[in-house]
Amino acid sequence: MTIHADHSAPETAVEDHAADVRTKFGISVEDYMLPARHQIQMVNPDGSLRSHDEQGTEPGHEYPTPSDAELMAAYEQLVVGRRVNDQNSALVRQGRMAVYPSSHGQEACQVAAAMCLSEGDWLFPTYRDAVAVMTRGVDPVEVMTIFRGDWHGGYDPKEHNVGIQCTPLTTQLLHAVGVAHAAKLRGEDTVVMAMCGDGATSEGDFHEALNFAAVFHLPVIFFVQNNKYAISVPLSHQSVAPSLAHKAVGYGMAGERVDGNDLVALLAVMDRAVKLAREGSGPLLIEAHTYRMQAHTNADDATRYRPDSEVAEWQAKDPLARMKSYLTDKGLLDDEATNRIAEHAEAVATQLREGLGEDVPVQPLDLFKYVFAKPTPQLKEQSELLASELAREESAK
Amino acid sequence: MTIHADHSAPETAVEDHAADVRTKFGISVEDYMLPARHQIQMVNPDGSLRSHDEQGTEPGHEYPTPSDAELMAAYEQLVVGRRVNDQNSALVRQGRMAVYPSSHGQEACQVAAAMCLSEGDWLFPTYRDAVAVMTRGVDPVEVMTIFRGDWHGGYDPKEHNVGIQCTPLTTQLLHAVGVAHAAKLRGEDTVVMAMCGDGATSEGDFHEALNFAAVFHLPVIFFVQNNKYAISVPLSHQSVAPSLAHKAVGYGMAGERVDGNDLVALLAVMDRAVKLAREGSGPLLIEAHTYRMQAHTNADDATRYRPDSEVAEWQAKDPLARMKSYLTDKGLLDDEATNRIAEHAEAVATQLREGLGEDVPVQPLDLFKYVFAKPTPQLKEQSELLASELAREESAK
Amino acid sequence: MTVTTTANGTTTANVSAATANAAASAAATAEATGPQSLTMAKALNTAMADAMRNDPSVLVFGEDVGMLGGVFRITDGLMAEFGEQRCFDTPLAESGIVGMAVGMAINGMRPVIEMQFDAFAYPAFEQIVSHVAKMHNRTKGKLKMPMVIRVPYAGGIGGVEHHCDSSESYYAHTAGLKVYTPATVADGYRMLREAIDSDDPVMFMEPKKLYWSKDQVDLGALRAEHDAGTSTEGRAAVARPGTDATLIAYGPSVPTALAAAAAAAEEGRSLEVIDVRTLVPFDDETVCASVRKTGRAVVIAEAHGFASVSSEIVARVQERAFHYLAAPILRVTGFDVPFPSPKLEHYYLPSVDRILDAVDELQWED
Amino acid sequence: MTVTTTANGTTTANVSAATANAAASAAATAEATGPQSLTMAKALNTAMADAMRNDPSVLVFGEDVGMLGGVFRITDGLMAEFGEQRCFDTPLAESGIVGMAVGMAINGMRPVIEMQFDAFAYPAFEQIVSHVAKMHNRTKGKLKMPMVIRVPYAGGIGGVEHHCDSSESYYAHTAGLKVYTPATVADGYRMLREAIDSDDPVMFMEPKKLYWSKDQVDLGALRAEHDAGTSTEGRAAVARPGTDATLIAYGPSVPTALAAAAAAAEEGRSLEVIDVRTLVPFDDETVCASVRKTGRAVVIAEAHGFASVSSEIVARVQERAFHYLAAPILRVTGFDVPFPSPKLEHYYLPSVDRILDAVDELQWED
Ligand SMILES: Cc1ncc(C[n+]2csc(CCOP(=O)(O)OP(=O)(O)O)c2C)c(N)n1
Ligand SMILES: Cc1ncc(C[n+]2csc(CCOP(=O)(O)OP(=O)(O)O)c2C)c(N)n1
Ligand SMILES: [Mg+2]
Ligand SMILES: [Mg+2]
Repeated sequence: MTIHADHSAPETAVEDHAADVRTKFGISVEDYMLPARHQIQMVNPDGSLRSHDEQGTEPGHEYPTPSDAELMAAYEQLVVGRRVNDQNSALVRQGRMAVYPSSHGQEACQVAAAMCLSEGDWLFPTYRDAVAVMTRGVDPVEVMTIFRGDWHGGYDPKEHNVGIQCTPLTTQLLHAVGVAHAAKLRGEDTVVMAMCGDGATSEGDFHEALNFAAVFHLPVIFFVQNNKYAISVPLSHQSVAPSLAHKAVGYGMAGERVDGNDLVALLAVMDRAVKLAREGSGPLLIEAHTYRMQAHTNADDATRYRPDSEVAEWQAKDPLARMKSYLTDKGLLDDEATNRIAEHAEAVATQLREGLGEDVPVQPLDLFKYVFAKPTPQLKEQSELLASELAREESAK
Repeated sequence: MTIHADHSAPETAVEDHAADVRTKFGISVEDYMLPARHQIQMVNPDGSLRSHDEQGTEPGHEYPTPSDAELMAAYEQLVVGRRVNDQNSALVRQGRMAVYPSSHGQEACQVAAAMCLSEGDWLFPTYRDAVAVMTRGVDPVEVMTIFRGDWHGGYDPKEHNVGIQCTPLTTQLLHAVGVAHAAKLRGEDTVVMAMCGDGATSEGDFHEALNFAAVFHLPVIFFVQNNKYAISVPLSHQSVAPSLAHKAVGYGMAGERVDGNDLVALLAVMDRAVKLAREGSGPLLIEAHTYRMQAHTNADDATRYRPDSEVAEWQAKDPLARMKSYLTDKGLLDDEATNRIAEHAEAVATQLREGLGEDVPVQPLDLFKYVFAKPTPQLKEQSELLASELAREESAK
Repeated sequence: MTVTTTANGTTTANVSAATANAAASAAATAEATGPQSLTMAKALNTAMADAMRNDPSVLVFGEDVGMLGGVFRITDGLMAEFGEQRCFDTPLAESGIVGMAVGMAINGMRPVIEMQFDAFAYPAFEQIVSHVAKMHNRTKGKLKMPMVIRVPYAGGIGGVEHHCDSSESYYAHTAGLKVYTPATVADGYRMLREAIDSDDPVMFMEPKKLYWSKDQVDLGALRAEHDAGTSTEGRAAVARPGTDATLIAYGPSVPTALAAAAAAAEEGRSLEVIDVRTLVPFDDETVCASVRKTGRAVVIAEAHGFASVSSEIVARVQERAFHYLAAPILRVTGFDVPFPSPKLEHYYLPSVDRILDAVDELQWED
Repeated sequence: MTVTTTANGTTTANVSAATANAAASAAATAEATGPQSLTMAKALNTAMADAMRNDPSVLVFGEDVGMLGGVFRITDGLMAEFGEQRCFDTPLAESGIVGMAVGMAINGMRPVIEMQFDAFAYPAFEQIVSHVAKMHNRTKGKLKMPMVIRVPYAGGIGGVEHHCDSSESYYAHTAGLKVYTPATVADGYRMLREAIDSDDPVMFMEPKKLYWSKDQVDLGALRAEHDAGTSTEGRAAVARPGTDATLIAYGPSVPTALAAAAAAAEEGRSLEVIDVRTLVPFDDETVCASVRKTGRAVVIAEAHGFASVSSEIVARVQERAFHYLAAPILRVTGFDVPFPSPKLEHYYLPSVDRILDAVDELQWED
């Protein structure tokens, strides 16, 4: 475990030039921590590339450009992600799924969060991050099991190193910290991506997770999708800091802001973050500016608390349209690729419709099977009670 | 309720000059939040006054100088506070008190925290802040009741507007926020001083309290006595931020650092903070650098985790000696005043010895009396059970 | 100071319309006289509105309780009527909400706060157990805690994980908290008003599956009852009289117990149903009188049975009515497993059949 | 990477001496063979050291557990022997400690964490209830939670507020947690090793007033027992055999129950004392066998009685042994009031007299 920091207070203005000397990446510690004054944005909403000096980078905040292959692969996932979101919302309307918190509008964040990781890395998602989970390779139908209501989770977290989709806000950030810590103690170079929303940053566990990661100097990337609302509560009621990225400062961590609807910028920022974290520079906080285009879930009525005009404004910044123009202009995306990608997306949608369309019979006795690794006599007794009820019902038929 | 903040992300470097214009007190928002690069220190450990440009102040961080009368009154409380700390430690050794977490070495912080407040203001102390509570006017013997073990608290919080001495770390900061919020809703200009230690800043409630105070723009001063240890754990294991004052940034709040053993600087910084808060500039975070000269409590053995040499270093920065030389040099403190103050301190010590020397008989049935404002039949029944036990014991004598 | 406006300062049509509608509908209900069909949700909403009208120190806050009116709409219209100073959204932090409420109670307010769902009150557990429950006692009553913590709880609505916990036993076990849980629309109004009036902190457990249950209720009569000081604290209700055995239930299990009693009646067995109403304080008298009369009892609750309120009811009744008992007191409770997913909750929850099975086992042959 | 050095980089004499002493004393105990006089504190300490020696994935962390060896010195010497990678201090945040431990358990470690005192585990309540207890179930066993959460609990040491809570009922009521509480020095060793070996999360409740209780214990024999796979989970112990009535106790109340039985014996009454040992899972067989034999029972616990483990014991025993009971099962528990200040705890805690009074009330005349 590495604990960095020199807390001996600089006592006087005169004696203390040492404080100014504490640097990281050639800049002062405070400049390192403070986010760039602007969010990083590489592609305009209309798909045109911004000139380098308009991208918002500052000294100490330089980003590699994603390769063409990476961009194309990411675009494909973006299209699939959008299709999945809309397919799931339809399944909810048809009563095939109980609930679905859609990431419609946030797919660029979803894709980047998963794609920047290597195989041995871990992802800790929330309820809204189904697309990120899928992008990481988890079977789409298994991802949706939780929302169909068969069981509280449908995939094996160890198969693709993806934590459960977590509901109690920011509790999963600490799990991410623990996974990173365990890996570090074993000398593994695992990077952990820990996701949460803007509202969630107000919870105590957010604070504890960032602080633990910083004190133990762990390779955790805290990725906040600032979609402007926590259910009905706008960001201005959640925080009055200049940005959520500024929260990094209190932990001695660097914070960054990025356009969350600009997949190119996201990949650049996230790839760099993963590289830095893997090389041992400690945790990072990234705030992505995006927007929740739909209601919180199908159960929510967003017209109660936000104007249509605001939604329309963000419609114009859609991550898909932007990426499509950019790649087309760049000559990377032709009709053939477009069709191939559309087919892929449709195939996944079909998989979802078919997988979730089936009514898989539930196993009532599973209630008792997994509570403990080593079962208790009490649960055996209760299981037998239910079994005998079921047997009686069966024979009464 | 006032919720300030413009979270609309500055999107581009070119379009966005607005971000630079957001200012407070004539400086940029970030400069306002970031603590001065140095702690504020006005008097050297040897009692000599520092020149203005050595005091560590920076633009936006200018402080009024405390008046002579204020300095003398504060010094008197400092001497009393030290005497009380040492008297209590003696009472613990004699078995008259169960436990005492002494603030020996931190008395300047204790005195300043209480003295900067007006009558209608509130103070929310921790277990270590008995001297601050007394300085605010609470009867010393009542303050110590909790440590003698008669009851969980000995004073009426409403008499002097002082919360209970709180043990669960940083929970009281939220109570402070609530008191300030209630006052603000009624249009009262109450300022609330909320105290905690360096270790406590790691708790989730610290985060939630600062954020609530900032979002609701409440006149709360968060005063962290950074005495370098949380029981055995040094600050470097608690945080790797450049300072604890930097934690203010994440809440859009200003942070400050002050020499916690320099009563002059403390009064200057705290008086200004109270004035600003009362005028409506919102919450503030102040970190005072001080040192816990003794073990955590009498039950602790500090030699297990820190070197004597470190303690000796801080001995040389003692707040009393420093203030004494300063006031003497300034011609404010003469023998007469010194004697008068010593007598005052001795009188308080006597009051403590006498008050705590007596064995006040406890009232066992009080167990049931105050659980609820409106008692329950269950507690009545249980109270009767104990009463009959006591009666039988009595008659068996 | 405008929290109802958007970033650019304009209030938009659809948002203000929703707010206006909410206020209008609240006013309409409030003014109605005579019996009307009301949901538990509306009864709770009206109780808060009435309390806020009567006492300016009553405040309502929590997550999404302002503009949205709460995810269950229980606070619908309160911000519109009382302004954002008295009904408002907080940052998303439950310990913060409860801790701030403690400070407000210290400083003269009567906060009524909402925890969005049962399991989301857990981050506030320390504040609840170590302060809300103990402040009055440790200050010998110098500081009162007139606070209501509303908790939508229990299952039956096909909710996902963490949205269906029956957490009442944690609070009932904590000395210094009162725990209320209404099972009828009228009790929703009565008990919430009493909770708000109380100088003691009340964990107000709202059975979320009953939010949309309806009843004919006369608000005017309930208001008059309230103003006359009628109290339900520590008073269980005989929800259905009977002679052969007693079903002891509370909150979400009361309708299930009543359905079981109705079914049993068809088979010629007369079951008395007790609605406990307030878990703390507990009404030993009414409950034990019933069991002494019938000689048999089943306790019903959704929560896990182990170390729960239902255990307590069994323990105290067997202690107080032992020689009247013809059979052991049985329990029908949630199993000792995490609350299951929507498609499985049916197998977890106490059901009419399971209650009737338990009644059958009460050794009638002896 | 040195956390044992001071700011200026030099390790100081007194600090390193303390560390060296601790390591030496740990080693001395570990090597001793045959019966020796040992405290519960040392037994627990040795159990952790043995587990860490056997399995590199066992980690110990929490507040002050490193250099200081914990405020009760239960982790004394572990950092010295195993290094700061395997025994270390965390920032001061309990939710953080438990949440990080969840992640470590996911990623192959077996964390043994310390909550400094009972009431200071409350900030971690959400992590414990919503994750530690549920992770295995929600992932159908794909993620195991081999984690021990050590909680020094209960009173009897003249502690100030928040340092004496009996919080076991909160955990016992939570489906998915196992709850152990040793009452003897040998069980301290046995049960902690079993808890660390367990793939299930264990709330390990340590009666702090028994930390300095001593017993003759043969560590070699205990180690052999452990290696042979002997288990105490779900196995209550007959701490003292008897015939007239059963005292059912656990943790801190076991010595009190034994003292009561000794006093009763002098008056010619033979009381059997059962030490429950693991509250979850519960040993119905041993407990009910005893009550069936004696026909009378008193349950003893420090915790508030209401909705507690003691309620549960009464409820299940009356259900399973009803027709053997000559009298209602009584409880001697802490009152339903906040744990009192040091000078008053004597009146709160179950005492020999109060137990004997309860035994007297077991309707012997009938
Ligand atoms: C501890 C906790 N409190 C409350 C909730 C209820 N809840 C679910 S989502 C949500 C809003 C979260 O907003 P944000 O973090 O911005 O994420 P988003 O839904 O916008 O993706 C709330 C309040 C919860 N899940 N957990
Ligand atoms: C929630 C909580 N966890 C743990 C403790 C135990 N504890 C009491 S004081 C203390 C150290 C606090 O350190 P700091 O905040 O620096 O204050 P100081 O004692 O140095 O004044 C600890 C861990 C507690 N009181 N509350
Ligand atoms: Mg959001
Ligand atoms: Mg400290």
